This record gives sequence, C-alpha cells and structure tokens, in this order.
Amino acid sequence: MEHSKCSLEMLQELGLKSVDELFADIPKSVRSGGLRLPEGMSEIDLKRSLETMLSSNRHAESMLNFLGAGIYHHYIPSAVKMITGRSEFITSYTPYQPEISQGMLQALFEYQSYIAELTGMDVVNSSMYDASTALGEAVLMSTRISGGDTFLLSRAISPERRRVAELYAKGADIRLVDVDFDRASGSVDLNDLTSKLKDGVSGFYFETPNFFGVIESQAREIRGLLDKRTMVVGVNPMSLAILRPPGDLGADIVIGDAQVFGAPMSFGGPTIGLFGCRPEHVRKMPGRIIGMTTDIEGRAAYCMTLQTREQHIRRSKATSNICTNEALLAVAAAAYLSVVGRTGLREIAATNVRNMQSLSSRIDSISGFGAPLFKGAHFNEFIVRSDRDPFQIHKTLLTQGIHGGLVLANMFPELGNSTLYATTEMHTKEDHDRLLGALEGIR
Amino acid sequence: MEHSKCSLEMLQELGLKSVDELFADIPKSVRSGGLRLPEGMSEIDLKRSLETMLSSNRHAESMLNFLGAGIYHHYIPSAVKMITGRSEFITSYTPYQPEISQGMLQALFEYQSYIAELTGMDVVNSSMYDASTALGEAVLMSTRISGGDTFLLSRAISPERRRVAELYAKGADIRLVDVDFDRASGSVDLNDLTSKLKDGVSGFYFETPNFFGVIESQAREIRGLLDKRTMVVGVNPMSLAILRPPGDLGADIVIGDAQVFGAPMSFGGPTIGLFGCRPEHVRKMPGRIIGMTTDIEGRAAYCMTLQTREQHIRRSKATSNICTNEALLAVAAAAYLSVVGRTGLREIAATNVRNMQSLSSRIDSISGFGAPLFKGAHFNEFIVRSDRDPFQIHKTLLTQGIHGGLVLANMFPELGNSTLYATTEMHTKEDHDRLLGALEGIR
Amino acid sequence: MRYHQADYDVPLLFEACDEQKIDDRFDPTIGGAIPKGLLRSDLNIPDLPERDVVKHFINLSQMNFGVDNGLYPLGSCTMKYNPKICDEVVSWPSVASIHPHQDPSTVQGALRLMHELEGMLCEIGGVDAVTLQPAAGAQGEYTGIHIVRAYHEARGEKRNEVILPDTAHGTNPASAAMVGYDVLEIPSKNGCVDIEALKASISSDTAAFMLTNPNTLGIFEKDVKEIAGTLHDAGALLYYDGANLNAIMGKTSPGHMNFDIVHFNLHKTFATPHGGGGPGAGPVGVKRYLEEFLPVPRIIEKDGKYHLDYDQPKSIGKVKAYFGNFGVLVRAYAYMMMQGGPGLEAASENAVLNSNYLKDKLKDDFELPYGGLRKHEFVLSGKPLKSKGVRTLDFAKRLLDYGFHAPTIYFPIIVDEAIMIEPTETESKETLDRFVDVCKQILKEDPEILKTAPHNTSRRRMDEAKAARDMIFSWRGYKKKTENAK
Amino acid sequence: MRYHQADYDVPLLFEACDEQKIDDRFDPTIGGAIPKGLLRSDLNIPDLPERDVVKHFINLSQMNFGVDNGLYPLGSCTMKYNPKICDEVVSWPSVASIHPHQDPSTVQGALRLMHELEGMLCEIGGVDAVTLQPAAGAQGEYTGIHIVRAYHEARGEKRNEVILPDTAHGTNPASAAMVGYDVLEIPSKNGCVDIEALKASISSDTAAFMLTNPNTLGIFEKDVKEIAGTLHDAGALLYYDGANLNAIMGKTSPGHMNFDIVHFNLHKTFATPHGGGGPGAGPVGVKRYLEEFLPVPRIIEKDGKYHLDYDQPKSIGKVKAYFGNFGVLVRAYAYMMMQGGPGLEAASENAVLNSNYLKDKLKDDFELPYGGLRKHEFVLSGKPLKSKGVRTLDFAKRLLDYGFHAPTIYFPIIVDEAIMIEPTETESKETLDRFVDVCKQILKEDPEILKTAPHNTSRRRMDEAKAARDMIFSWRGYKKKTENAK
Ligand SMILES: Cc1ncc(COP(=O)(O)O)c(C=O)c1O
Ligand SMILES: Cc1ncc(COP(=O)(O)O)c(C=O)c1O
Repeated sequence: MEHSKCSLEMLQELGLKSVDELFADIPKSVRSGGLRLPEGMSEIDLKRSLETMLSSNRHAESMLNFLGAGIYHHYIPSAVKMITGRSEFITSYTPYQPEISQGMLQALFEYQSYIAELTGMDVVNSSMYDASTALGEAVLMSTRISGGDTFLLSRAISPERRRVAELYAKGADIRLVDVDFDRASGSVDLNDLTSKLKDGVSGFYFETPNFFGVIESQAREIRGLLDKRTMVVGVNPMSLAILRPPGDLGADIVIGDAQVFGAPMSFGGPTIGLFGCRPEHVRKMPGRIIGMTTDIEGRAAYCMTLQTREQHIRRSKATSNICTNEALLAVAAAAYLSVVGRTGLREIAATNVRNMQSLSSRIDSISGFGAPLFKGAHFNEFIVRSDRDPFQIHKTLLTQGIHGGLVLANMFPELGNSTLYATTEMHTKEDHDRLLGALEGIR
Repeated sequence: MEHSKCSLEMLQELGLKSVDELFADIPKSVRSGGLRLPEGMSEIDLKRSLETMLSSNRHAESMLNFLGAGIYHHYIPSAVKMITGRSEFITSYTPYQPEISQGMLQALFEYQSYIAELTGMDVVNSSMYDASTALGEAVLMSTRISGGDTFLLSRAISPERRRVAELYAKGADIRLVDVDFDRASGSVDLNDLTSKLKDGVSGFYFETPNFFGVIESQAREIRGLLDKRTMVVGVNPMSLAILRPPGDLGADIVIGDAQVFGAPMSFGGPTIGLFGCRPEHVRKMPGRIIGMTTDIEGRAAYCMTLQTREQHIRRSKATSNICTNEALLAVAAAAYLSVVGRTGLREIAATNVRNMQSLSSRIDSISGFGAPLFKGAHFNEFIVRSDRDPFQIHKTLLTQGIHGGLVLANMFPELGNSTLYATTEMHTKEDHDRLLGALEGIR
Repeated sequence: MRYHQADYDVPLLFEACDEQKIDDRFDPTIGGAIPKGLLRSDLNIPDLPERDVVKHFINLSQMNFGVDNGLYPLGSCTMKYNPKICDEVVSWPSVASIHPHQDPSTVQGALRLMHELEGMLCEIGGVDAVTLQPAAGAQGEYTGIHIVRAYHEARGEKRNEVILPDTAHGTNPASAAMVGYDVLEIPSKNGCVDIEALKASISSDTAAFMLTNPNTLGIFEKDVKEIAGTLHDAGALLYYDGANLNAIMGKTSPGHMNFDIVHFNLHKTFATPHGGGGPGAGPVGVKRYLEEFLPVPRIIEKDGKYHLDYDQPKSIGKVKAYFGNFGVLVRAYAYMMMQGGPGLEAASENAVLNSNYLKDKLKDDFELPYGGLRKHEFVLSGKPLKSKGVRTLDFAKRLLDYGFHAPTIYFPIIVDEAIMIEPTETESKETLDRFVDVCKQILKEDPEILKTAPHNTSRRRMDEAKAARDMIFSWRGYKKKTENAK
Repeated sequence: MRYHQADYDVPLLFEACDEQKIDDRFDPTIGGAIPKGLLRSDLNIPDLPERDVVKHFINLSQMNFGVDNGLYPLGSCTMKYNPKICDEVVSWPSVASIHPHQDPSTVQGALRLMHELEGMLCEIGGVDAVTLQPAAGAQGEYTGIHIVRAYHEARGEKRNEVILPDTAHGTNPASAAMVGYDVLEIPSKNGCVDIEALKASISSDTAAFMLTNPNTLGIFEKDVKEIAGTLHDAGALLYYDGANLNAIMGKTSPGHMNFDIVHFNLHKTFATPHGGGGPGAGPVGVKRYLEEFLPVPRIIEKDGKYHLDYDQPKSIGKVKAYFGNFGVLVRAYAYMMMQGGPGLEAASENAVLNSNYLKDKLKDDFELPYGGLRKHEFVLSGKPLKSKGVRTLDFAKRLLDYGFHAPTIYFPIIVDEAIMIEPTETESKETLDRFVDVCKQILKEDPEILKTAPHNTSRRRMDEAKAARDMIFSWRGYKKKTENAK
C-alpha cells in the first residue's frame, strides 16, 4: 500500500514506523493475509463495466411491462428526484442530534402527516423496511395488543408478504391461519372468516385493494366480526387518493408500501413499509416516530420520540429490532405527495382506474381471454383468465418485447389459468394497443 | 384563464374586478389577442414527447464519434454533475449581493485561480460566452492595448471562431489579416507573419494546439517578432496539464474554451469562454472579475470588482457589452479540476496524447491513408489524409454507425483530402479497433 | 421571521493540505511524444480526495442564495422558478452528448426542436423569423444592431447613431457602441419616452431606437406605435429589448407594437435558470424584411427533414460558434411546451398581478414616482429612507437578513435611490405578504441595524474598495502579492 | 473556526396557503367504476405549486447535517464519504426500472451483479455463502439468528438462549428476542469479553453467542479463537455483528476468527449512504454447513446464466420481499469494484490510523478506559467534564456549534459518560486536527455555553420531554389536539 504524506505524518506522531504496527493486536492465528479481490478501477472504467453488465437488463423503458403485484411503475416527477438527491438528506444518519437535523426530522414528520391523512390513522411511524416486514411486525403487534397465539391472514395477499409474515410469526411462535376469498367477488369470504375466529386469535389481516386488485367492500362487516380483535389492513396508498381510508373503517393497524410515492421499482428494493395505528396502540408500535415539540427558545421543532419502545433503549424488550429504516424514501414520499398535491394525486389515481378498466374490458373482448376474473371493483390491477396456458402466453409475449402480467397458476392453483395484470399512468393507449395486438395474435 | 383563490383575493385587494383591468394600459391598437400556441402539457407527457423527438439524435453513447475541432467529449465525473446540479448555484443570479452569494463568488474565484495556474496568467475573468466570442473580444482588446486598425489571425484556427471574430472586428472597423501555416509542420509560418507585421497591426492570434491538433513550437520566436504588439494565444486548456503555459511564453491575452473541464458537448453550447491577461492590461479586459477582499468583520470574502469596466456602469464606454456570462460552467470547471486534481488531470492529458499517437499511427499503417498530415507534436487530434474522397468515407462510416472526423476539404482546400480526427480518454482500444476495421474495409 | 444563511469557513482549495502521493512517477514526455521544451515543469493545482472537494462545494452552495431558497425580486431579471424537469431533460445524452459538427442526418431531433422553438418565439414576439444563436440578451442586442447596420448598408445608407432612453439597460448602449454606433441617450418624461425629445433627436443619421416596453419603470409606453411610426418615417429601425417580455405574453407583442427586431431572454421569460450569472440565451426575432440578415446557419425544414443553410449571402455571419446555447434552448422549449399558450398568458397575468399587489402595499412606505398601473415590475424611490439617515443600499442589505434577496437598486438612474422590484408570477401571495411585512418592519428598525446590515448572511458587508485596491484575482496573484509584501 | 447552520422558518406544508383551484370538477366515481360507498369524501392534503414545494425541501435540506457537510464521527456507524458515482449508477433505468417479478431472462445483469457481490462479500467475510436479502444490519441479525434456530432444530435440538456481552448493540438482544430466544448479557472485563464469565454461562441451552470484533470499545478481542472454540465445543454457534468490519478488511475476517455467521452493513463498511436513517442493506454470510438455511431465492449461476432457486427445503424462508435492497446493493458493488482488494485494505488501514491518531490527541483531555491500540473507533469517558459541571451531552451539543456532528454518546453503557468516536478513513488529517483543536477549545469554554449549547444550529436544544408528553405525530394529530384544547 502506498500511503499519503499526511498518513505518514500521522504515523510518525503516533510513534509508529509502519501501518502494520496499528494491527499488532490482531493475532497471527486469525490473520487472513489480504483479499483475493481484483485491483480497483477508475470511475470511468467502473461506469463502462457496469453499463456492459447491466445492458442485459430489460427495463420498463426498454420493454413494455404489465407487472404489479405490490411493486408499481409510477411516474416520478423530476422535482422529487432533485429533492431526494440532496446531499444533506442522503448522507445524514438517523437524526440522533435533532438540533442539527431539523430538515430530516421535519420532512419525516410531514411524511407521517401525509400518510396519516391518507390512511385516516393519527399515528404513523417514520418507516419500516417494506410492506412485507411491516406485515410481519403487524402480526407481532397484534399479539401485543390482543394477546393470543394465532393470527388470521386473508389468502388474497401476495405470497411474498405471506412468506415474510411466516418467518416473523415463527420467531414469536404465532400460528398463521388462512381466510379464504369469495370465488365470485374476490373479497374476503366472511363465512370462512367467522368460522376461524376462535379463541386465541389476536387479529386478522386483509388488503384493499387485495392481491387480485379487488377493493374490499366489506370492511365494516369485518370490523364487526372481529370485535375486540386487531384489524390490520393492507393498502396500496396510491388508491387512498380516492378510496375511503381504513381509519374510517375501523382499522387498528394499517400497513402498505409507499414505494408508489416517488420511489423507483429497483428490482423490489429499497421500498418503504408504511405503518400506522390508532393512538391507543402507539406504545406497542415498532419503528421510529417523529414528534412535534419546541426548542428552548420556544420555536417549533421536531425530534424522535417514544424511543423507550426501541431496541437501543429497551434492548431485548423492545417492540422491534428495527434500527436503520427507509427514511430517505419517506422523504421521497413526502416530496412526491407535495409535488403532485391533492389534485394531482387524485388525477393519477383516477387515471390508474380508468386504464385498468379500459385494458381489462379490451382484453375481455378477445376471445380466449376473460377479464377481470372477479366482479368486485378494482384499482389498477386485475386477473386475466385465459384458455391457453398462461406460461406459454408469457413466453410468446416476451419474444415480442412485452412483459405480460404475473402468472398466478402456481401460486393460486385454484384460480386456473390466471395472470395478474397491472397498468398505471405510465401506460399510454399505444402501450395497451401493443399488448392487445400481441394477445390477439395468441388467442 | 382560471385563477387561484389567492389571485382573486389579491385582485380584490387591488380593487380590481378582473385580470383584464391590469392590462388596461395596453392600447387596443397593439393588442395581439392571445397566443396561437398549443395547450400546455403535463410533465409526463412532455417527457414522452421529448423522448420521441430526441430519439433520432445519435449521441456519443449511441454512436462512436471522432469529432473534436473545438468541442471535445471528455468524461465528467459524477461528483462534478452533483455539484453543478446544486439548486443554490443553478438558480442564483449574478452575485450582485456578495454577502449572500459567497458560495458562487468563491467558486468563481477558484475557477479564476485554476485557469491562472494552467495558463500562467495572473488575471482571468469569470467567463466569456465561448472561445469564439472570447477571440472576438480579444481582437477588440488588442486594439485597446496596442492601437492600430489591423489584427493578424493564424489561418490554422477553427473557421467557426474565425467567422465570429470577423463580426466583432467589423463592429469595430478592424481589418483581419490571415497568417499562413507551414505546410510541413502545421505551425505558424514565421516568414508570412514577418511579412504581415506592418504598421497598424495591433496583435496576432495563434493557437496551440492549433485547429490541426499541432502544438506550436515557435511561441518564443513569435513573441520576439511581435515586439510590443499584443500576443493572443488560443489554447485547449486540457493540454495545459502537460504543456508549457502561454504566460511563460509571453502571451498578453490567453483565450480558449473550458468546455473540456466538466461541461458536456451539448451540440456546441453552452460552453465557456476562457479569458486571461497580464495584470497590466486588466482595466482593458472584458467580462466580470471576482476579487478577494474582507468583510467588515475582517473575514476573507469575495466580490465582483473593477466593475467600472462594465456596461452597467460605463454604458457605451464599457470594455464590452457582456452581462450574462457562463458562470455555472465556471463552477463546473472548478469542480472538475478539483475532483480530478493535478495527478488526474495530467493522466487524462497523457491518455489523450497516447490515444492520439496510437490512433494516428494505426491509421497511417492502412494503405490509402496517411496520418498525421503534419509533423509537429500533437495533443488529441490530427489530420488524416486519404486517397479517396473524404466525404465518401464519411458516408460509409456513418452507415456503419461510426461518425468519423471533420472533413476539412471545403474549409481548407489547400490540404486536399483531409479529415480532422479527435480522440480522447473516452475512446477505448475497442473503439479504435472498430474505426480501423471500418477504414480497412474502405481503402 | 427568522433567517440565517449557512456560514462555513471554507478555505480555498489551494490552501488545503495537499494529499500529494509521495511517489509521483508521471512521465511528462509521454513516451517522447512531446518534446521536453514544450512541456511545463510544474502544475500547482491541488490533489484532493473527492470527499474534500464535495464537502467544499456543498458548503459553498449553501452560502449562495438562489430562487429555490426564496423570493428573488431582482427587478429587470425575472427571477422566476425553473421547473426541475427542464434540468433533467438537458442531462439526457440525446441533448448533452451530441457534437455540433455531427452530420445533420444524425441530429434531426435537435434541429427539429430548435426549429419549433423558433416558431414559438415568432408567435410570442410577433415576428417572422428567429435566430437562436446569441448566447445572452446582450449578445442578442449585438446581433440585432449588426442587423440594423447590415440593413442600412444593404440600402446603401451609412447611419451612425443609435438612440435610446436614459432608462435603458447598460447593455443597450454598450452593444450599440460595439457595432460601431454613436449612442445618444434621451431623457425620459413622466417615466416614459419623451416623444418630443425623441423627434428632435431623430435625423438621417439615426440607425435605430432601442426600447423595452413595458419600460424599465414597469410602465407600458402606450404611445409605442407613434414612436415606431416616427422612427420608421425617418428610415430608422426599432429595436425591442426583450428583458421585459414577461409582462405581456398573449396581450401584445413587439411585433404588434411595430418593433422590427427583438431579442428574447430565455433565462428570464422562459424559466431557464441563471446559473449564478449564466449561461443564458438571447434569440433574436425579426420582421420578414430583415430575415436575410440573420446569422448563419439558418435551420430549414423541407419534407420533414431539417437542414443547416449557410448559403445566406446577406447574413451578418456568426455571432457565436455553432447554433446557440443548445442546452438552454432545450430547457426553454420544455418550459414552453408545458406552459402552452394559455400557461404563458397566465404567467404574464400573474406576474403583473403580483407586481401591482406589491406596489400597492409598499407605495406609501416609500415613494412611487409616476402613479398608476405597473406591469411585471415597479420602481420605488428610497428617498424617504434618508430621513432615517439610511440609504436604499442599507435597506437592501437588511432585506438579506430576512432571507429575501434584495431588489435591483440604483437602476434605472432616473429614479433617486431606486428600488426596482420584480416578484414574478411564481411567488405566492403568502410570500408577497411576508415580504411586505418585513419591509415595513425594517422601516421601523434602528437605523444602525440597517447601516451595519446584513447580519445573518454568511459574510457581513463587503469591503469592495479593498477588492479594487488589492486586485487579487487568483490564488497565483495572491501568492505573488503576499510574497512581494514580505 | 466559524459555523452557523442555515436557519429558515419553514412552516409545515399543511400550513401553507392552499392554492386550491376554485373549480374542482373531479369525478370521484371515475365514471361509475367504483361504488360511492368505497370512496372517500375529502382529502386534506395541500395543493401547492412546484415552486413552493422545492423551496420547502431545499431549505429543509440545508437544515440537515450530512457527511457531505463535514466530519460525522458517529461511533459504530461508520459515516464515511459515499462516492457520487454510486448514486448516479442507481438512477439508471437498468437499475431503477426493473421489476422484481420480471422473468429472470430479462434481468441477467442484475442477477449477475448480485451474484458477484455475494462472492466479494464471501471473500471479505471469510464465509462460504451469502444472502443479500436482509434490509439492514438488524435484519441481518434477525436472519442470522433464525439460521441459528433452524440449524439447531435441524439437529433436533431445542436451545433457547442467546448470549451476548453487555457492550452489544441494542439490535443484538432485540433480534435474538424476536426469534424467540431468551437473552443473556454477560459483563465485560477490561473492556473485553470475560471469558470465564462466558464459560460459566454456556450451557446446553446456549444457541449462540453474538459478538463484534473489534468490539464496541474499538478493542480487538484477541482471544476470539478461544471464545469460538468454547462455543463450538458446547454445540453453539458464533455470530458476528458486522458493524465493525471497517477495521479489519484484508487483515482478518469473521471466518478466519471462526465465526459461523456474519452480517455486513453495506451502509457502513461499503459506503452506501445512510439517507437520514435508511435504506441500508444487511447481507448475511455463513459457513458452508449453514448454507442450506439461507433465505430463498438463492442466486445460482450455471453456464453463465443466472437462476433464482426457490427449491431449498431447509431454508428459513424469506425475511423480506424479493431479493434485498437492490439499489443499495448496486451502490456497494460499485464502491467495491472501484476500491478493489487493495483499496478496501487501505480503507481499513486508514480508518484505524485516523482513529488512533484522534485517540492519542484526545485521551489526555478526557479519560480513555483501557489503554492501548484501538481499531477504527474508540470510546472516551466524559467523566472529567463533571468537574466543570457539565456532561457528555453538553460537550456533544457544543461540538455541533463548530460544524461537526457529535460522536455517539452514552454507548456502550459500560463506559461512564461514554463518547464514542469513529472518524473513518475518508477524513483528512487537517479535519482531524481541526476537530482536536475544537475539542480542546470547548473544554476551556464557560460551562454555561456548553449547557445551553447548541447555539449555531437551526434549532436550539430540544424539549424532548414535551414531544413525548404531547404525542403529536402528524398534522392530523396536531389539529385534533389543538381543537380539543379549545
Ligand atoms: C433590461 C435588460 N436588457 C438587457 C439585459 C442583458 O441581458 P443579458 O444579461 O442576458 O446579456 C438585461 C439583463 O441584465 C436587462 O435587464
Ligand atoms: C454495532 C451495531 N450493530 C448493529 C447495528 C444495526 O444495524 P442497522 O442499523 O443497519 O439495522 C448497528 C447500527 O446501528 C450497530 O452499530
């Protein structure tokens, strides 16, 4: 290793002759003798080699794509990117020193405020890792709220989320039980729910819109059935621009993924777990919360609060182990919601619904295809049923440079030849035309 | 027009009933009655339509390109883009209020300092529009320094710059006279220069490296011949990482384009006119100058200075009309030079020379081609002579997705089948191979 | 309202501990490619890690106030908000990485964009042809006045005088002078062109009259058609300084007012950011009979293909290399497409509304020479401040302490202690109200506070005389001076 | 040295004048697509022009201190400089605009990058297999402890205790508890693991021991192999908290120390920025015999093609949807490729050099419990401050006034008034020297100044008790509280 002049000066001041002496305390017996890794490369070479490596990725700008299922392709306004690109936000740590971190703290408080308005929950934390871990944490929190050893999950949720919830439940020795969906409407099967509401059930999780894109119409009934048990509702927060907030419907906990607000798809991560609850549950909540206060001069200010719930204070008794979260994406969400505003957000949501409707009915009109599979109201995705093998259709579309929806055949065998299609404001009429043309060719 | 609630409130407070009343002072006789322009579009639609429109541009990342001739494709480190993307720099005006604009002022002072080091001139202004107008201004300034009605220009300069200089000279009724280049070396023909140094000649402009890529080796001799006349030297400042600075060679004025330091090619604009002079000429200099000073607390600070040279004070007697300049690109240049540093800059310059040497000798080895045309030392471009019509070669290369060099046949008929090729650190060996393969196919 | 600008001690990069590698094995001759005699022996620029460089510039940026930080009511400069999408678009390789010497067949998108931009500017300016080549407003003037000269010369006339009002921006006389004209400034009357004085000064020597309308006081020159007629009758041309176009889009245009030549400041009216001084762009529009004098190349559309036409024998030539500040042009194009016709008209409406609103709220606290409506800006006189023993300068500096940029001051020269305020359309009522409150509060403050202002900026009031005296313009110059002093 | 953070009064967005269009013609049923009963009737979020939003967040950002603004010596957090190219790369559509459910044939580049990153982490960690799925360090621990549980269960053992030293980071016990373990904390001895106490606490119930080395005091636990042997002899596993990896790259590795499981904090050691709290990434590496328990999917390379393998019957399942925080992984990959092996080793060397340099300069002004070498960080005791009547907290707050972020304080708990300093390798000697000077100067200052610090930040010392008392977590909550109060 070459070392700089300054480094040598410092060594000298330390009375050391070589850098090796700084590592004299590491016994020979554990020495590794260097790294078998390539030499470093310059920025320009790095860029060239990454460009080459990543050029085989076919991305949403180079290939028409109809995937959703929890991660959505939405437009990110330029101003949002500029804001989240600010060095001061990107390169700061968790705001442990609030006096010098007001920018991040206020932005996070505003994120909490936006999500509170959208979900109708007064308390929102400043982020979980993603919707899947938010669900896992909600299962644990439900047990803290209502006791018991069992938690019910709607079957109409993403298998990804489901699997993560399983691991979280396993750690806490909680049993997960499925609640079926109604085969016609796609919403929660209330009979099945009723039959499973036994003793020891702490709560129930369902989504609206659910994994099939169906907006749940029976939230009030579910609330009634659950009685004192915890009602956990999963949302696509984008849909809350127009849909009734779960807080109004009696939810105790609301989770979701705020990736839709200003974060790119990024192969599924980082996204941002949204987590809100009723005020009476706040001390049982995981994650960091930003509170409003004043400084010693009486000026409005913000700081992290109720930290005694957290691991760095309460250690093994904490409500969660989460430390690093997804703060920057919370800033992105706050910036996104501010830039698009109420009117813009409602327009985007409406465009999603309109695109869904149009695409779905146009696919339905192709013989050999049916859409949507369920008759409930949908937000921006829906299931397409096909006479032919959906995996074959998928492959054929790929050869035409189109990535079709997510084939559900293996995940939900009971749904037969089903494929989950999502469409957002990113699709133009021409994009739909292209897909339809391709499907026409297949039928 | 719809107007916002706030607008209506303001109108009301003004005692006005409609926005039209605000325009009551514009006589009917000059009213235009609106704009025949399309409706506005959303950001997402704008992006779509621009993407479509601009997709027909073939850029340096989608097409191998060997153009130079004053505008060069260099690598821009990511940190430089981040710095020049900072809102506070981008959205500020000329720093008329120094107390609240220290950031821009210090950055500009640092730009001046970098260019001063590179050129060997103690005084550098904070930018001209580009090299061509810098040359125009230098012609005028030369007359202010040395009197006279004639100015000599080397013929081995870019026709673009030449034409701009003509306009500036015309405005001031200055006659421009060409000085020929030596047919073998490509540098200034000293005999021709001597013959043209008549009375009334205020100065002489030559470049190093010149338009043919040749480094001028006779600067000292030229200085001697010019005597008290103004010596104006044009540089590619990137080459000054390794070349002797013109200040050392006796230049009175140095100009050039600092686009090579962190600014993209941008179809030729904006670029940044570099302009330096000896201290004794500073009051005759065009453009803004940032000076070091202190504030009333004695802290080091920066402000615009010697403004009495400028149009907003001296009006028609100013040294120039320039007001808006290219400050942001000066920040980019300062950031670029700081990020690459002395070592990095010298390595980049050396890579340019190496690439030029290698490409030139490889082309030379193809029968039907000869390179470089001139025997002087070169920096990063050189003339290729071809047996076949260079325009034909150009067309053939284009069909293979390669943009060859700039064909000089029309601009410099005396050079015959000549094409000016540039190569920088952006070209890999594979890039050169591709060009050579294509040229092999043509011969 | 509290404000303090960020304040860091940021040493010059040249002062920093130079992390020079001990072992610098650089071969300066590059394998003998370049003779030793042509090479430099040293290069005193620092070698710093990226970390230190980024910290340096980030912290400097925080010590620089821009539109994005708040109100920037710099009169005459139209410091409006610049939509961020326009910055993004310019970073695309299809904009940033094209070379001006590329074969036109490979840059059709760029040429089309410029051609369409010319078309939109024609409509807004009421002109028939536009060149995008000038790099800034002043270069637009320079181009325009060269066209004036070419026009007269083509008619075999030699006219050597350009007239302009005493309120004209300094670039106007400077540009005219650089094209070789004598400049005649005529005094204003009631804040407008004194038509009698103008008529008196017109002669067969008059090449052109330069004017902006609304004028520098923000007042619309309602007799502009008469002025134009007078000039045209005398065989002279009328030049429109487009710096004030933000007031009138969709309401009138230079063309409708019978101007012959106009420049546009894209970095004012069309929301391209000013970059701390530039780059900008100053396209020039002309009426049909002047088109042949425009700089080359002209962008020509034929059957959907775009060409560069250099074959214009009467052209003045080139004012700047290549085609203009393309990066700026693209930003302006993007802005105009987003605004559309109605949006541009609304921009002017709101700019004028904001201006009159502020004017009304402030006129009694200062002095408003010549009452009545204003367009997008207005000029107050700071004379009443004198009774407090302070000047317009002190007031302006004190505004900085509240997180507002200062207005333009001491321009135009015809208003004593001028304070020239242009809020632009992108400021909210809330911001304007806060500005008014702060202005009123400052007037109540202890004069000492104003005279020693600013207090809350990264640096306090400058010793500008020292800068002019010391003449230190570079680190190199600084070192020489300090070494000489030893 | 002067510093003042930017200070703006930035009202909450919700307070701003709502520029609501008077005429809101929105059809909420979207042509009847959604029944009225499912729709919301109001949405109280503001409708603001981009101008106001950008101003808001730009000014907020200036009120936030990040690494790019200066020294951020937050112990345990490795706040090093993050090269900007890594941010740029992540914005490419080939990174940002790929969907996790895409057919693997369409994301080969992404899979390859992840596969290569796993390989590099294996080498650095001295482990045989890596999962990139965990979203952060704590989730890495959670994953690792689930693997511990799966391992014992697979062997038919039920062990219900995880042991860790009292210096462990809070996430360690919390993670272990979330996997269902009882947590046993053992006291340290001379700043290191008390091996006798450890031995005494090991039983057939012991599932694992969690440790970081160098430990939280920055001291290298030289008996780590003995510790490992003891645990392994008892059938337990050894878990390495990778937060301190920045000290040892290329010198030793968790694997060489006989750890079985390790997590990596990419947002610490591998220069991915921390984003004001996240996102991060916490990949987990294991020795060969634990590979089968790693989360699914595993990324498999075969004949140059990459596949996702879900067929892992012993896998613990999934800890997070999809494949991990890909955007963060790409940044780390880019950083590692630029550094290369030698660069990473140099990073550790310089991190340790900087740490020891600072430690030496400061140890006499504070107290350094347990002398000797430190690795990348060190912990001082602020006890001597007590004689001035001030606490570590006051000292930390006062540092902010000079433009330095404060160190980590009051952690680890075993050091009274702990001050935990980690300068990282990216700070220059000059910065360290300035930091030392400021520390010494603060010690000389009037205690009142410290107790009322900070003075130069955007806000003064917080009333944190009020925040906990008022429990206002959103604008909605705020409105309710203030309305109730009426
Ligand atoms: C009235 C007026 N005319 C002309 C100009 C010159 O424009 P530019 O600075 O773009 O050269 C300005 C700008 O300062 C101006 O305000
Ligand atoms: C020693 C130690 N362990 C674990 C963690 C947890 O890592 P993360 O914040 O990424 O979850 C941290 C970071 O705070 C740490 O410092």
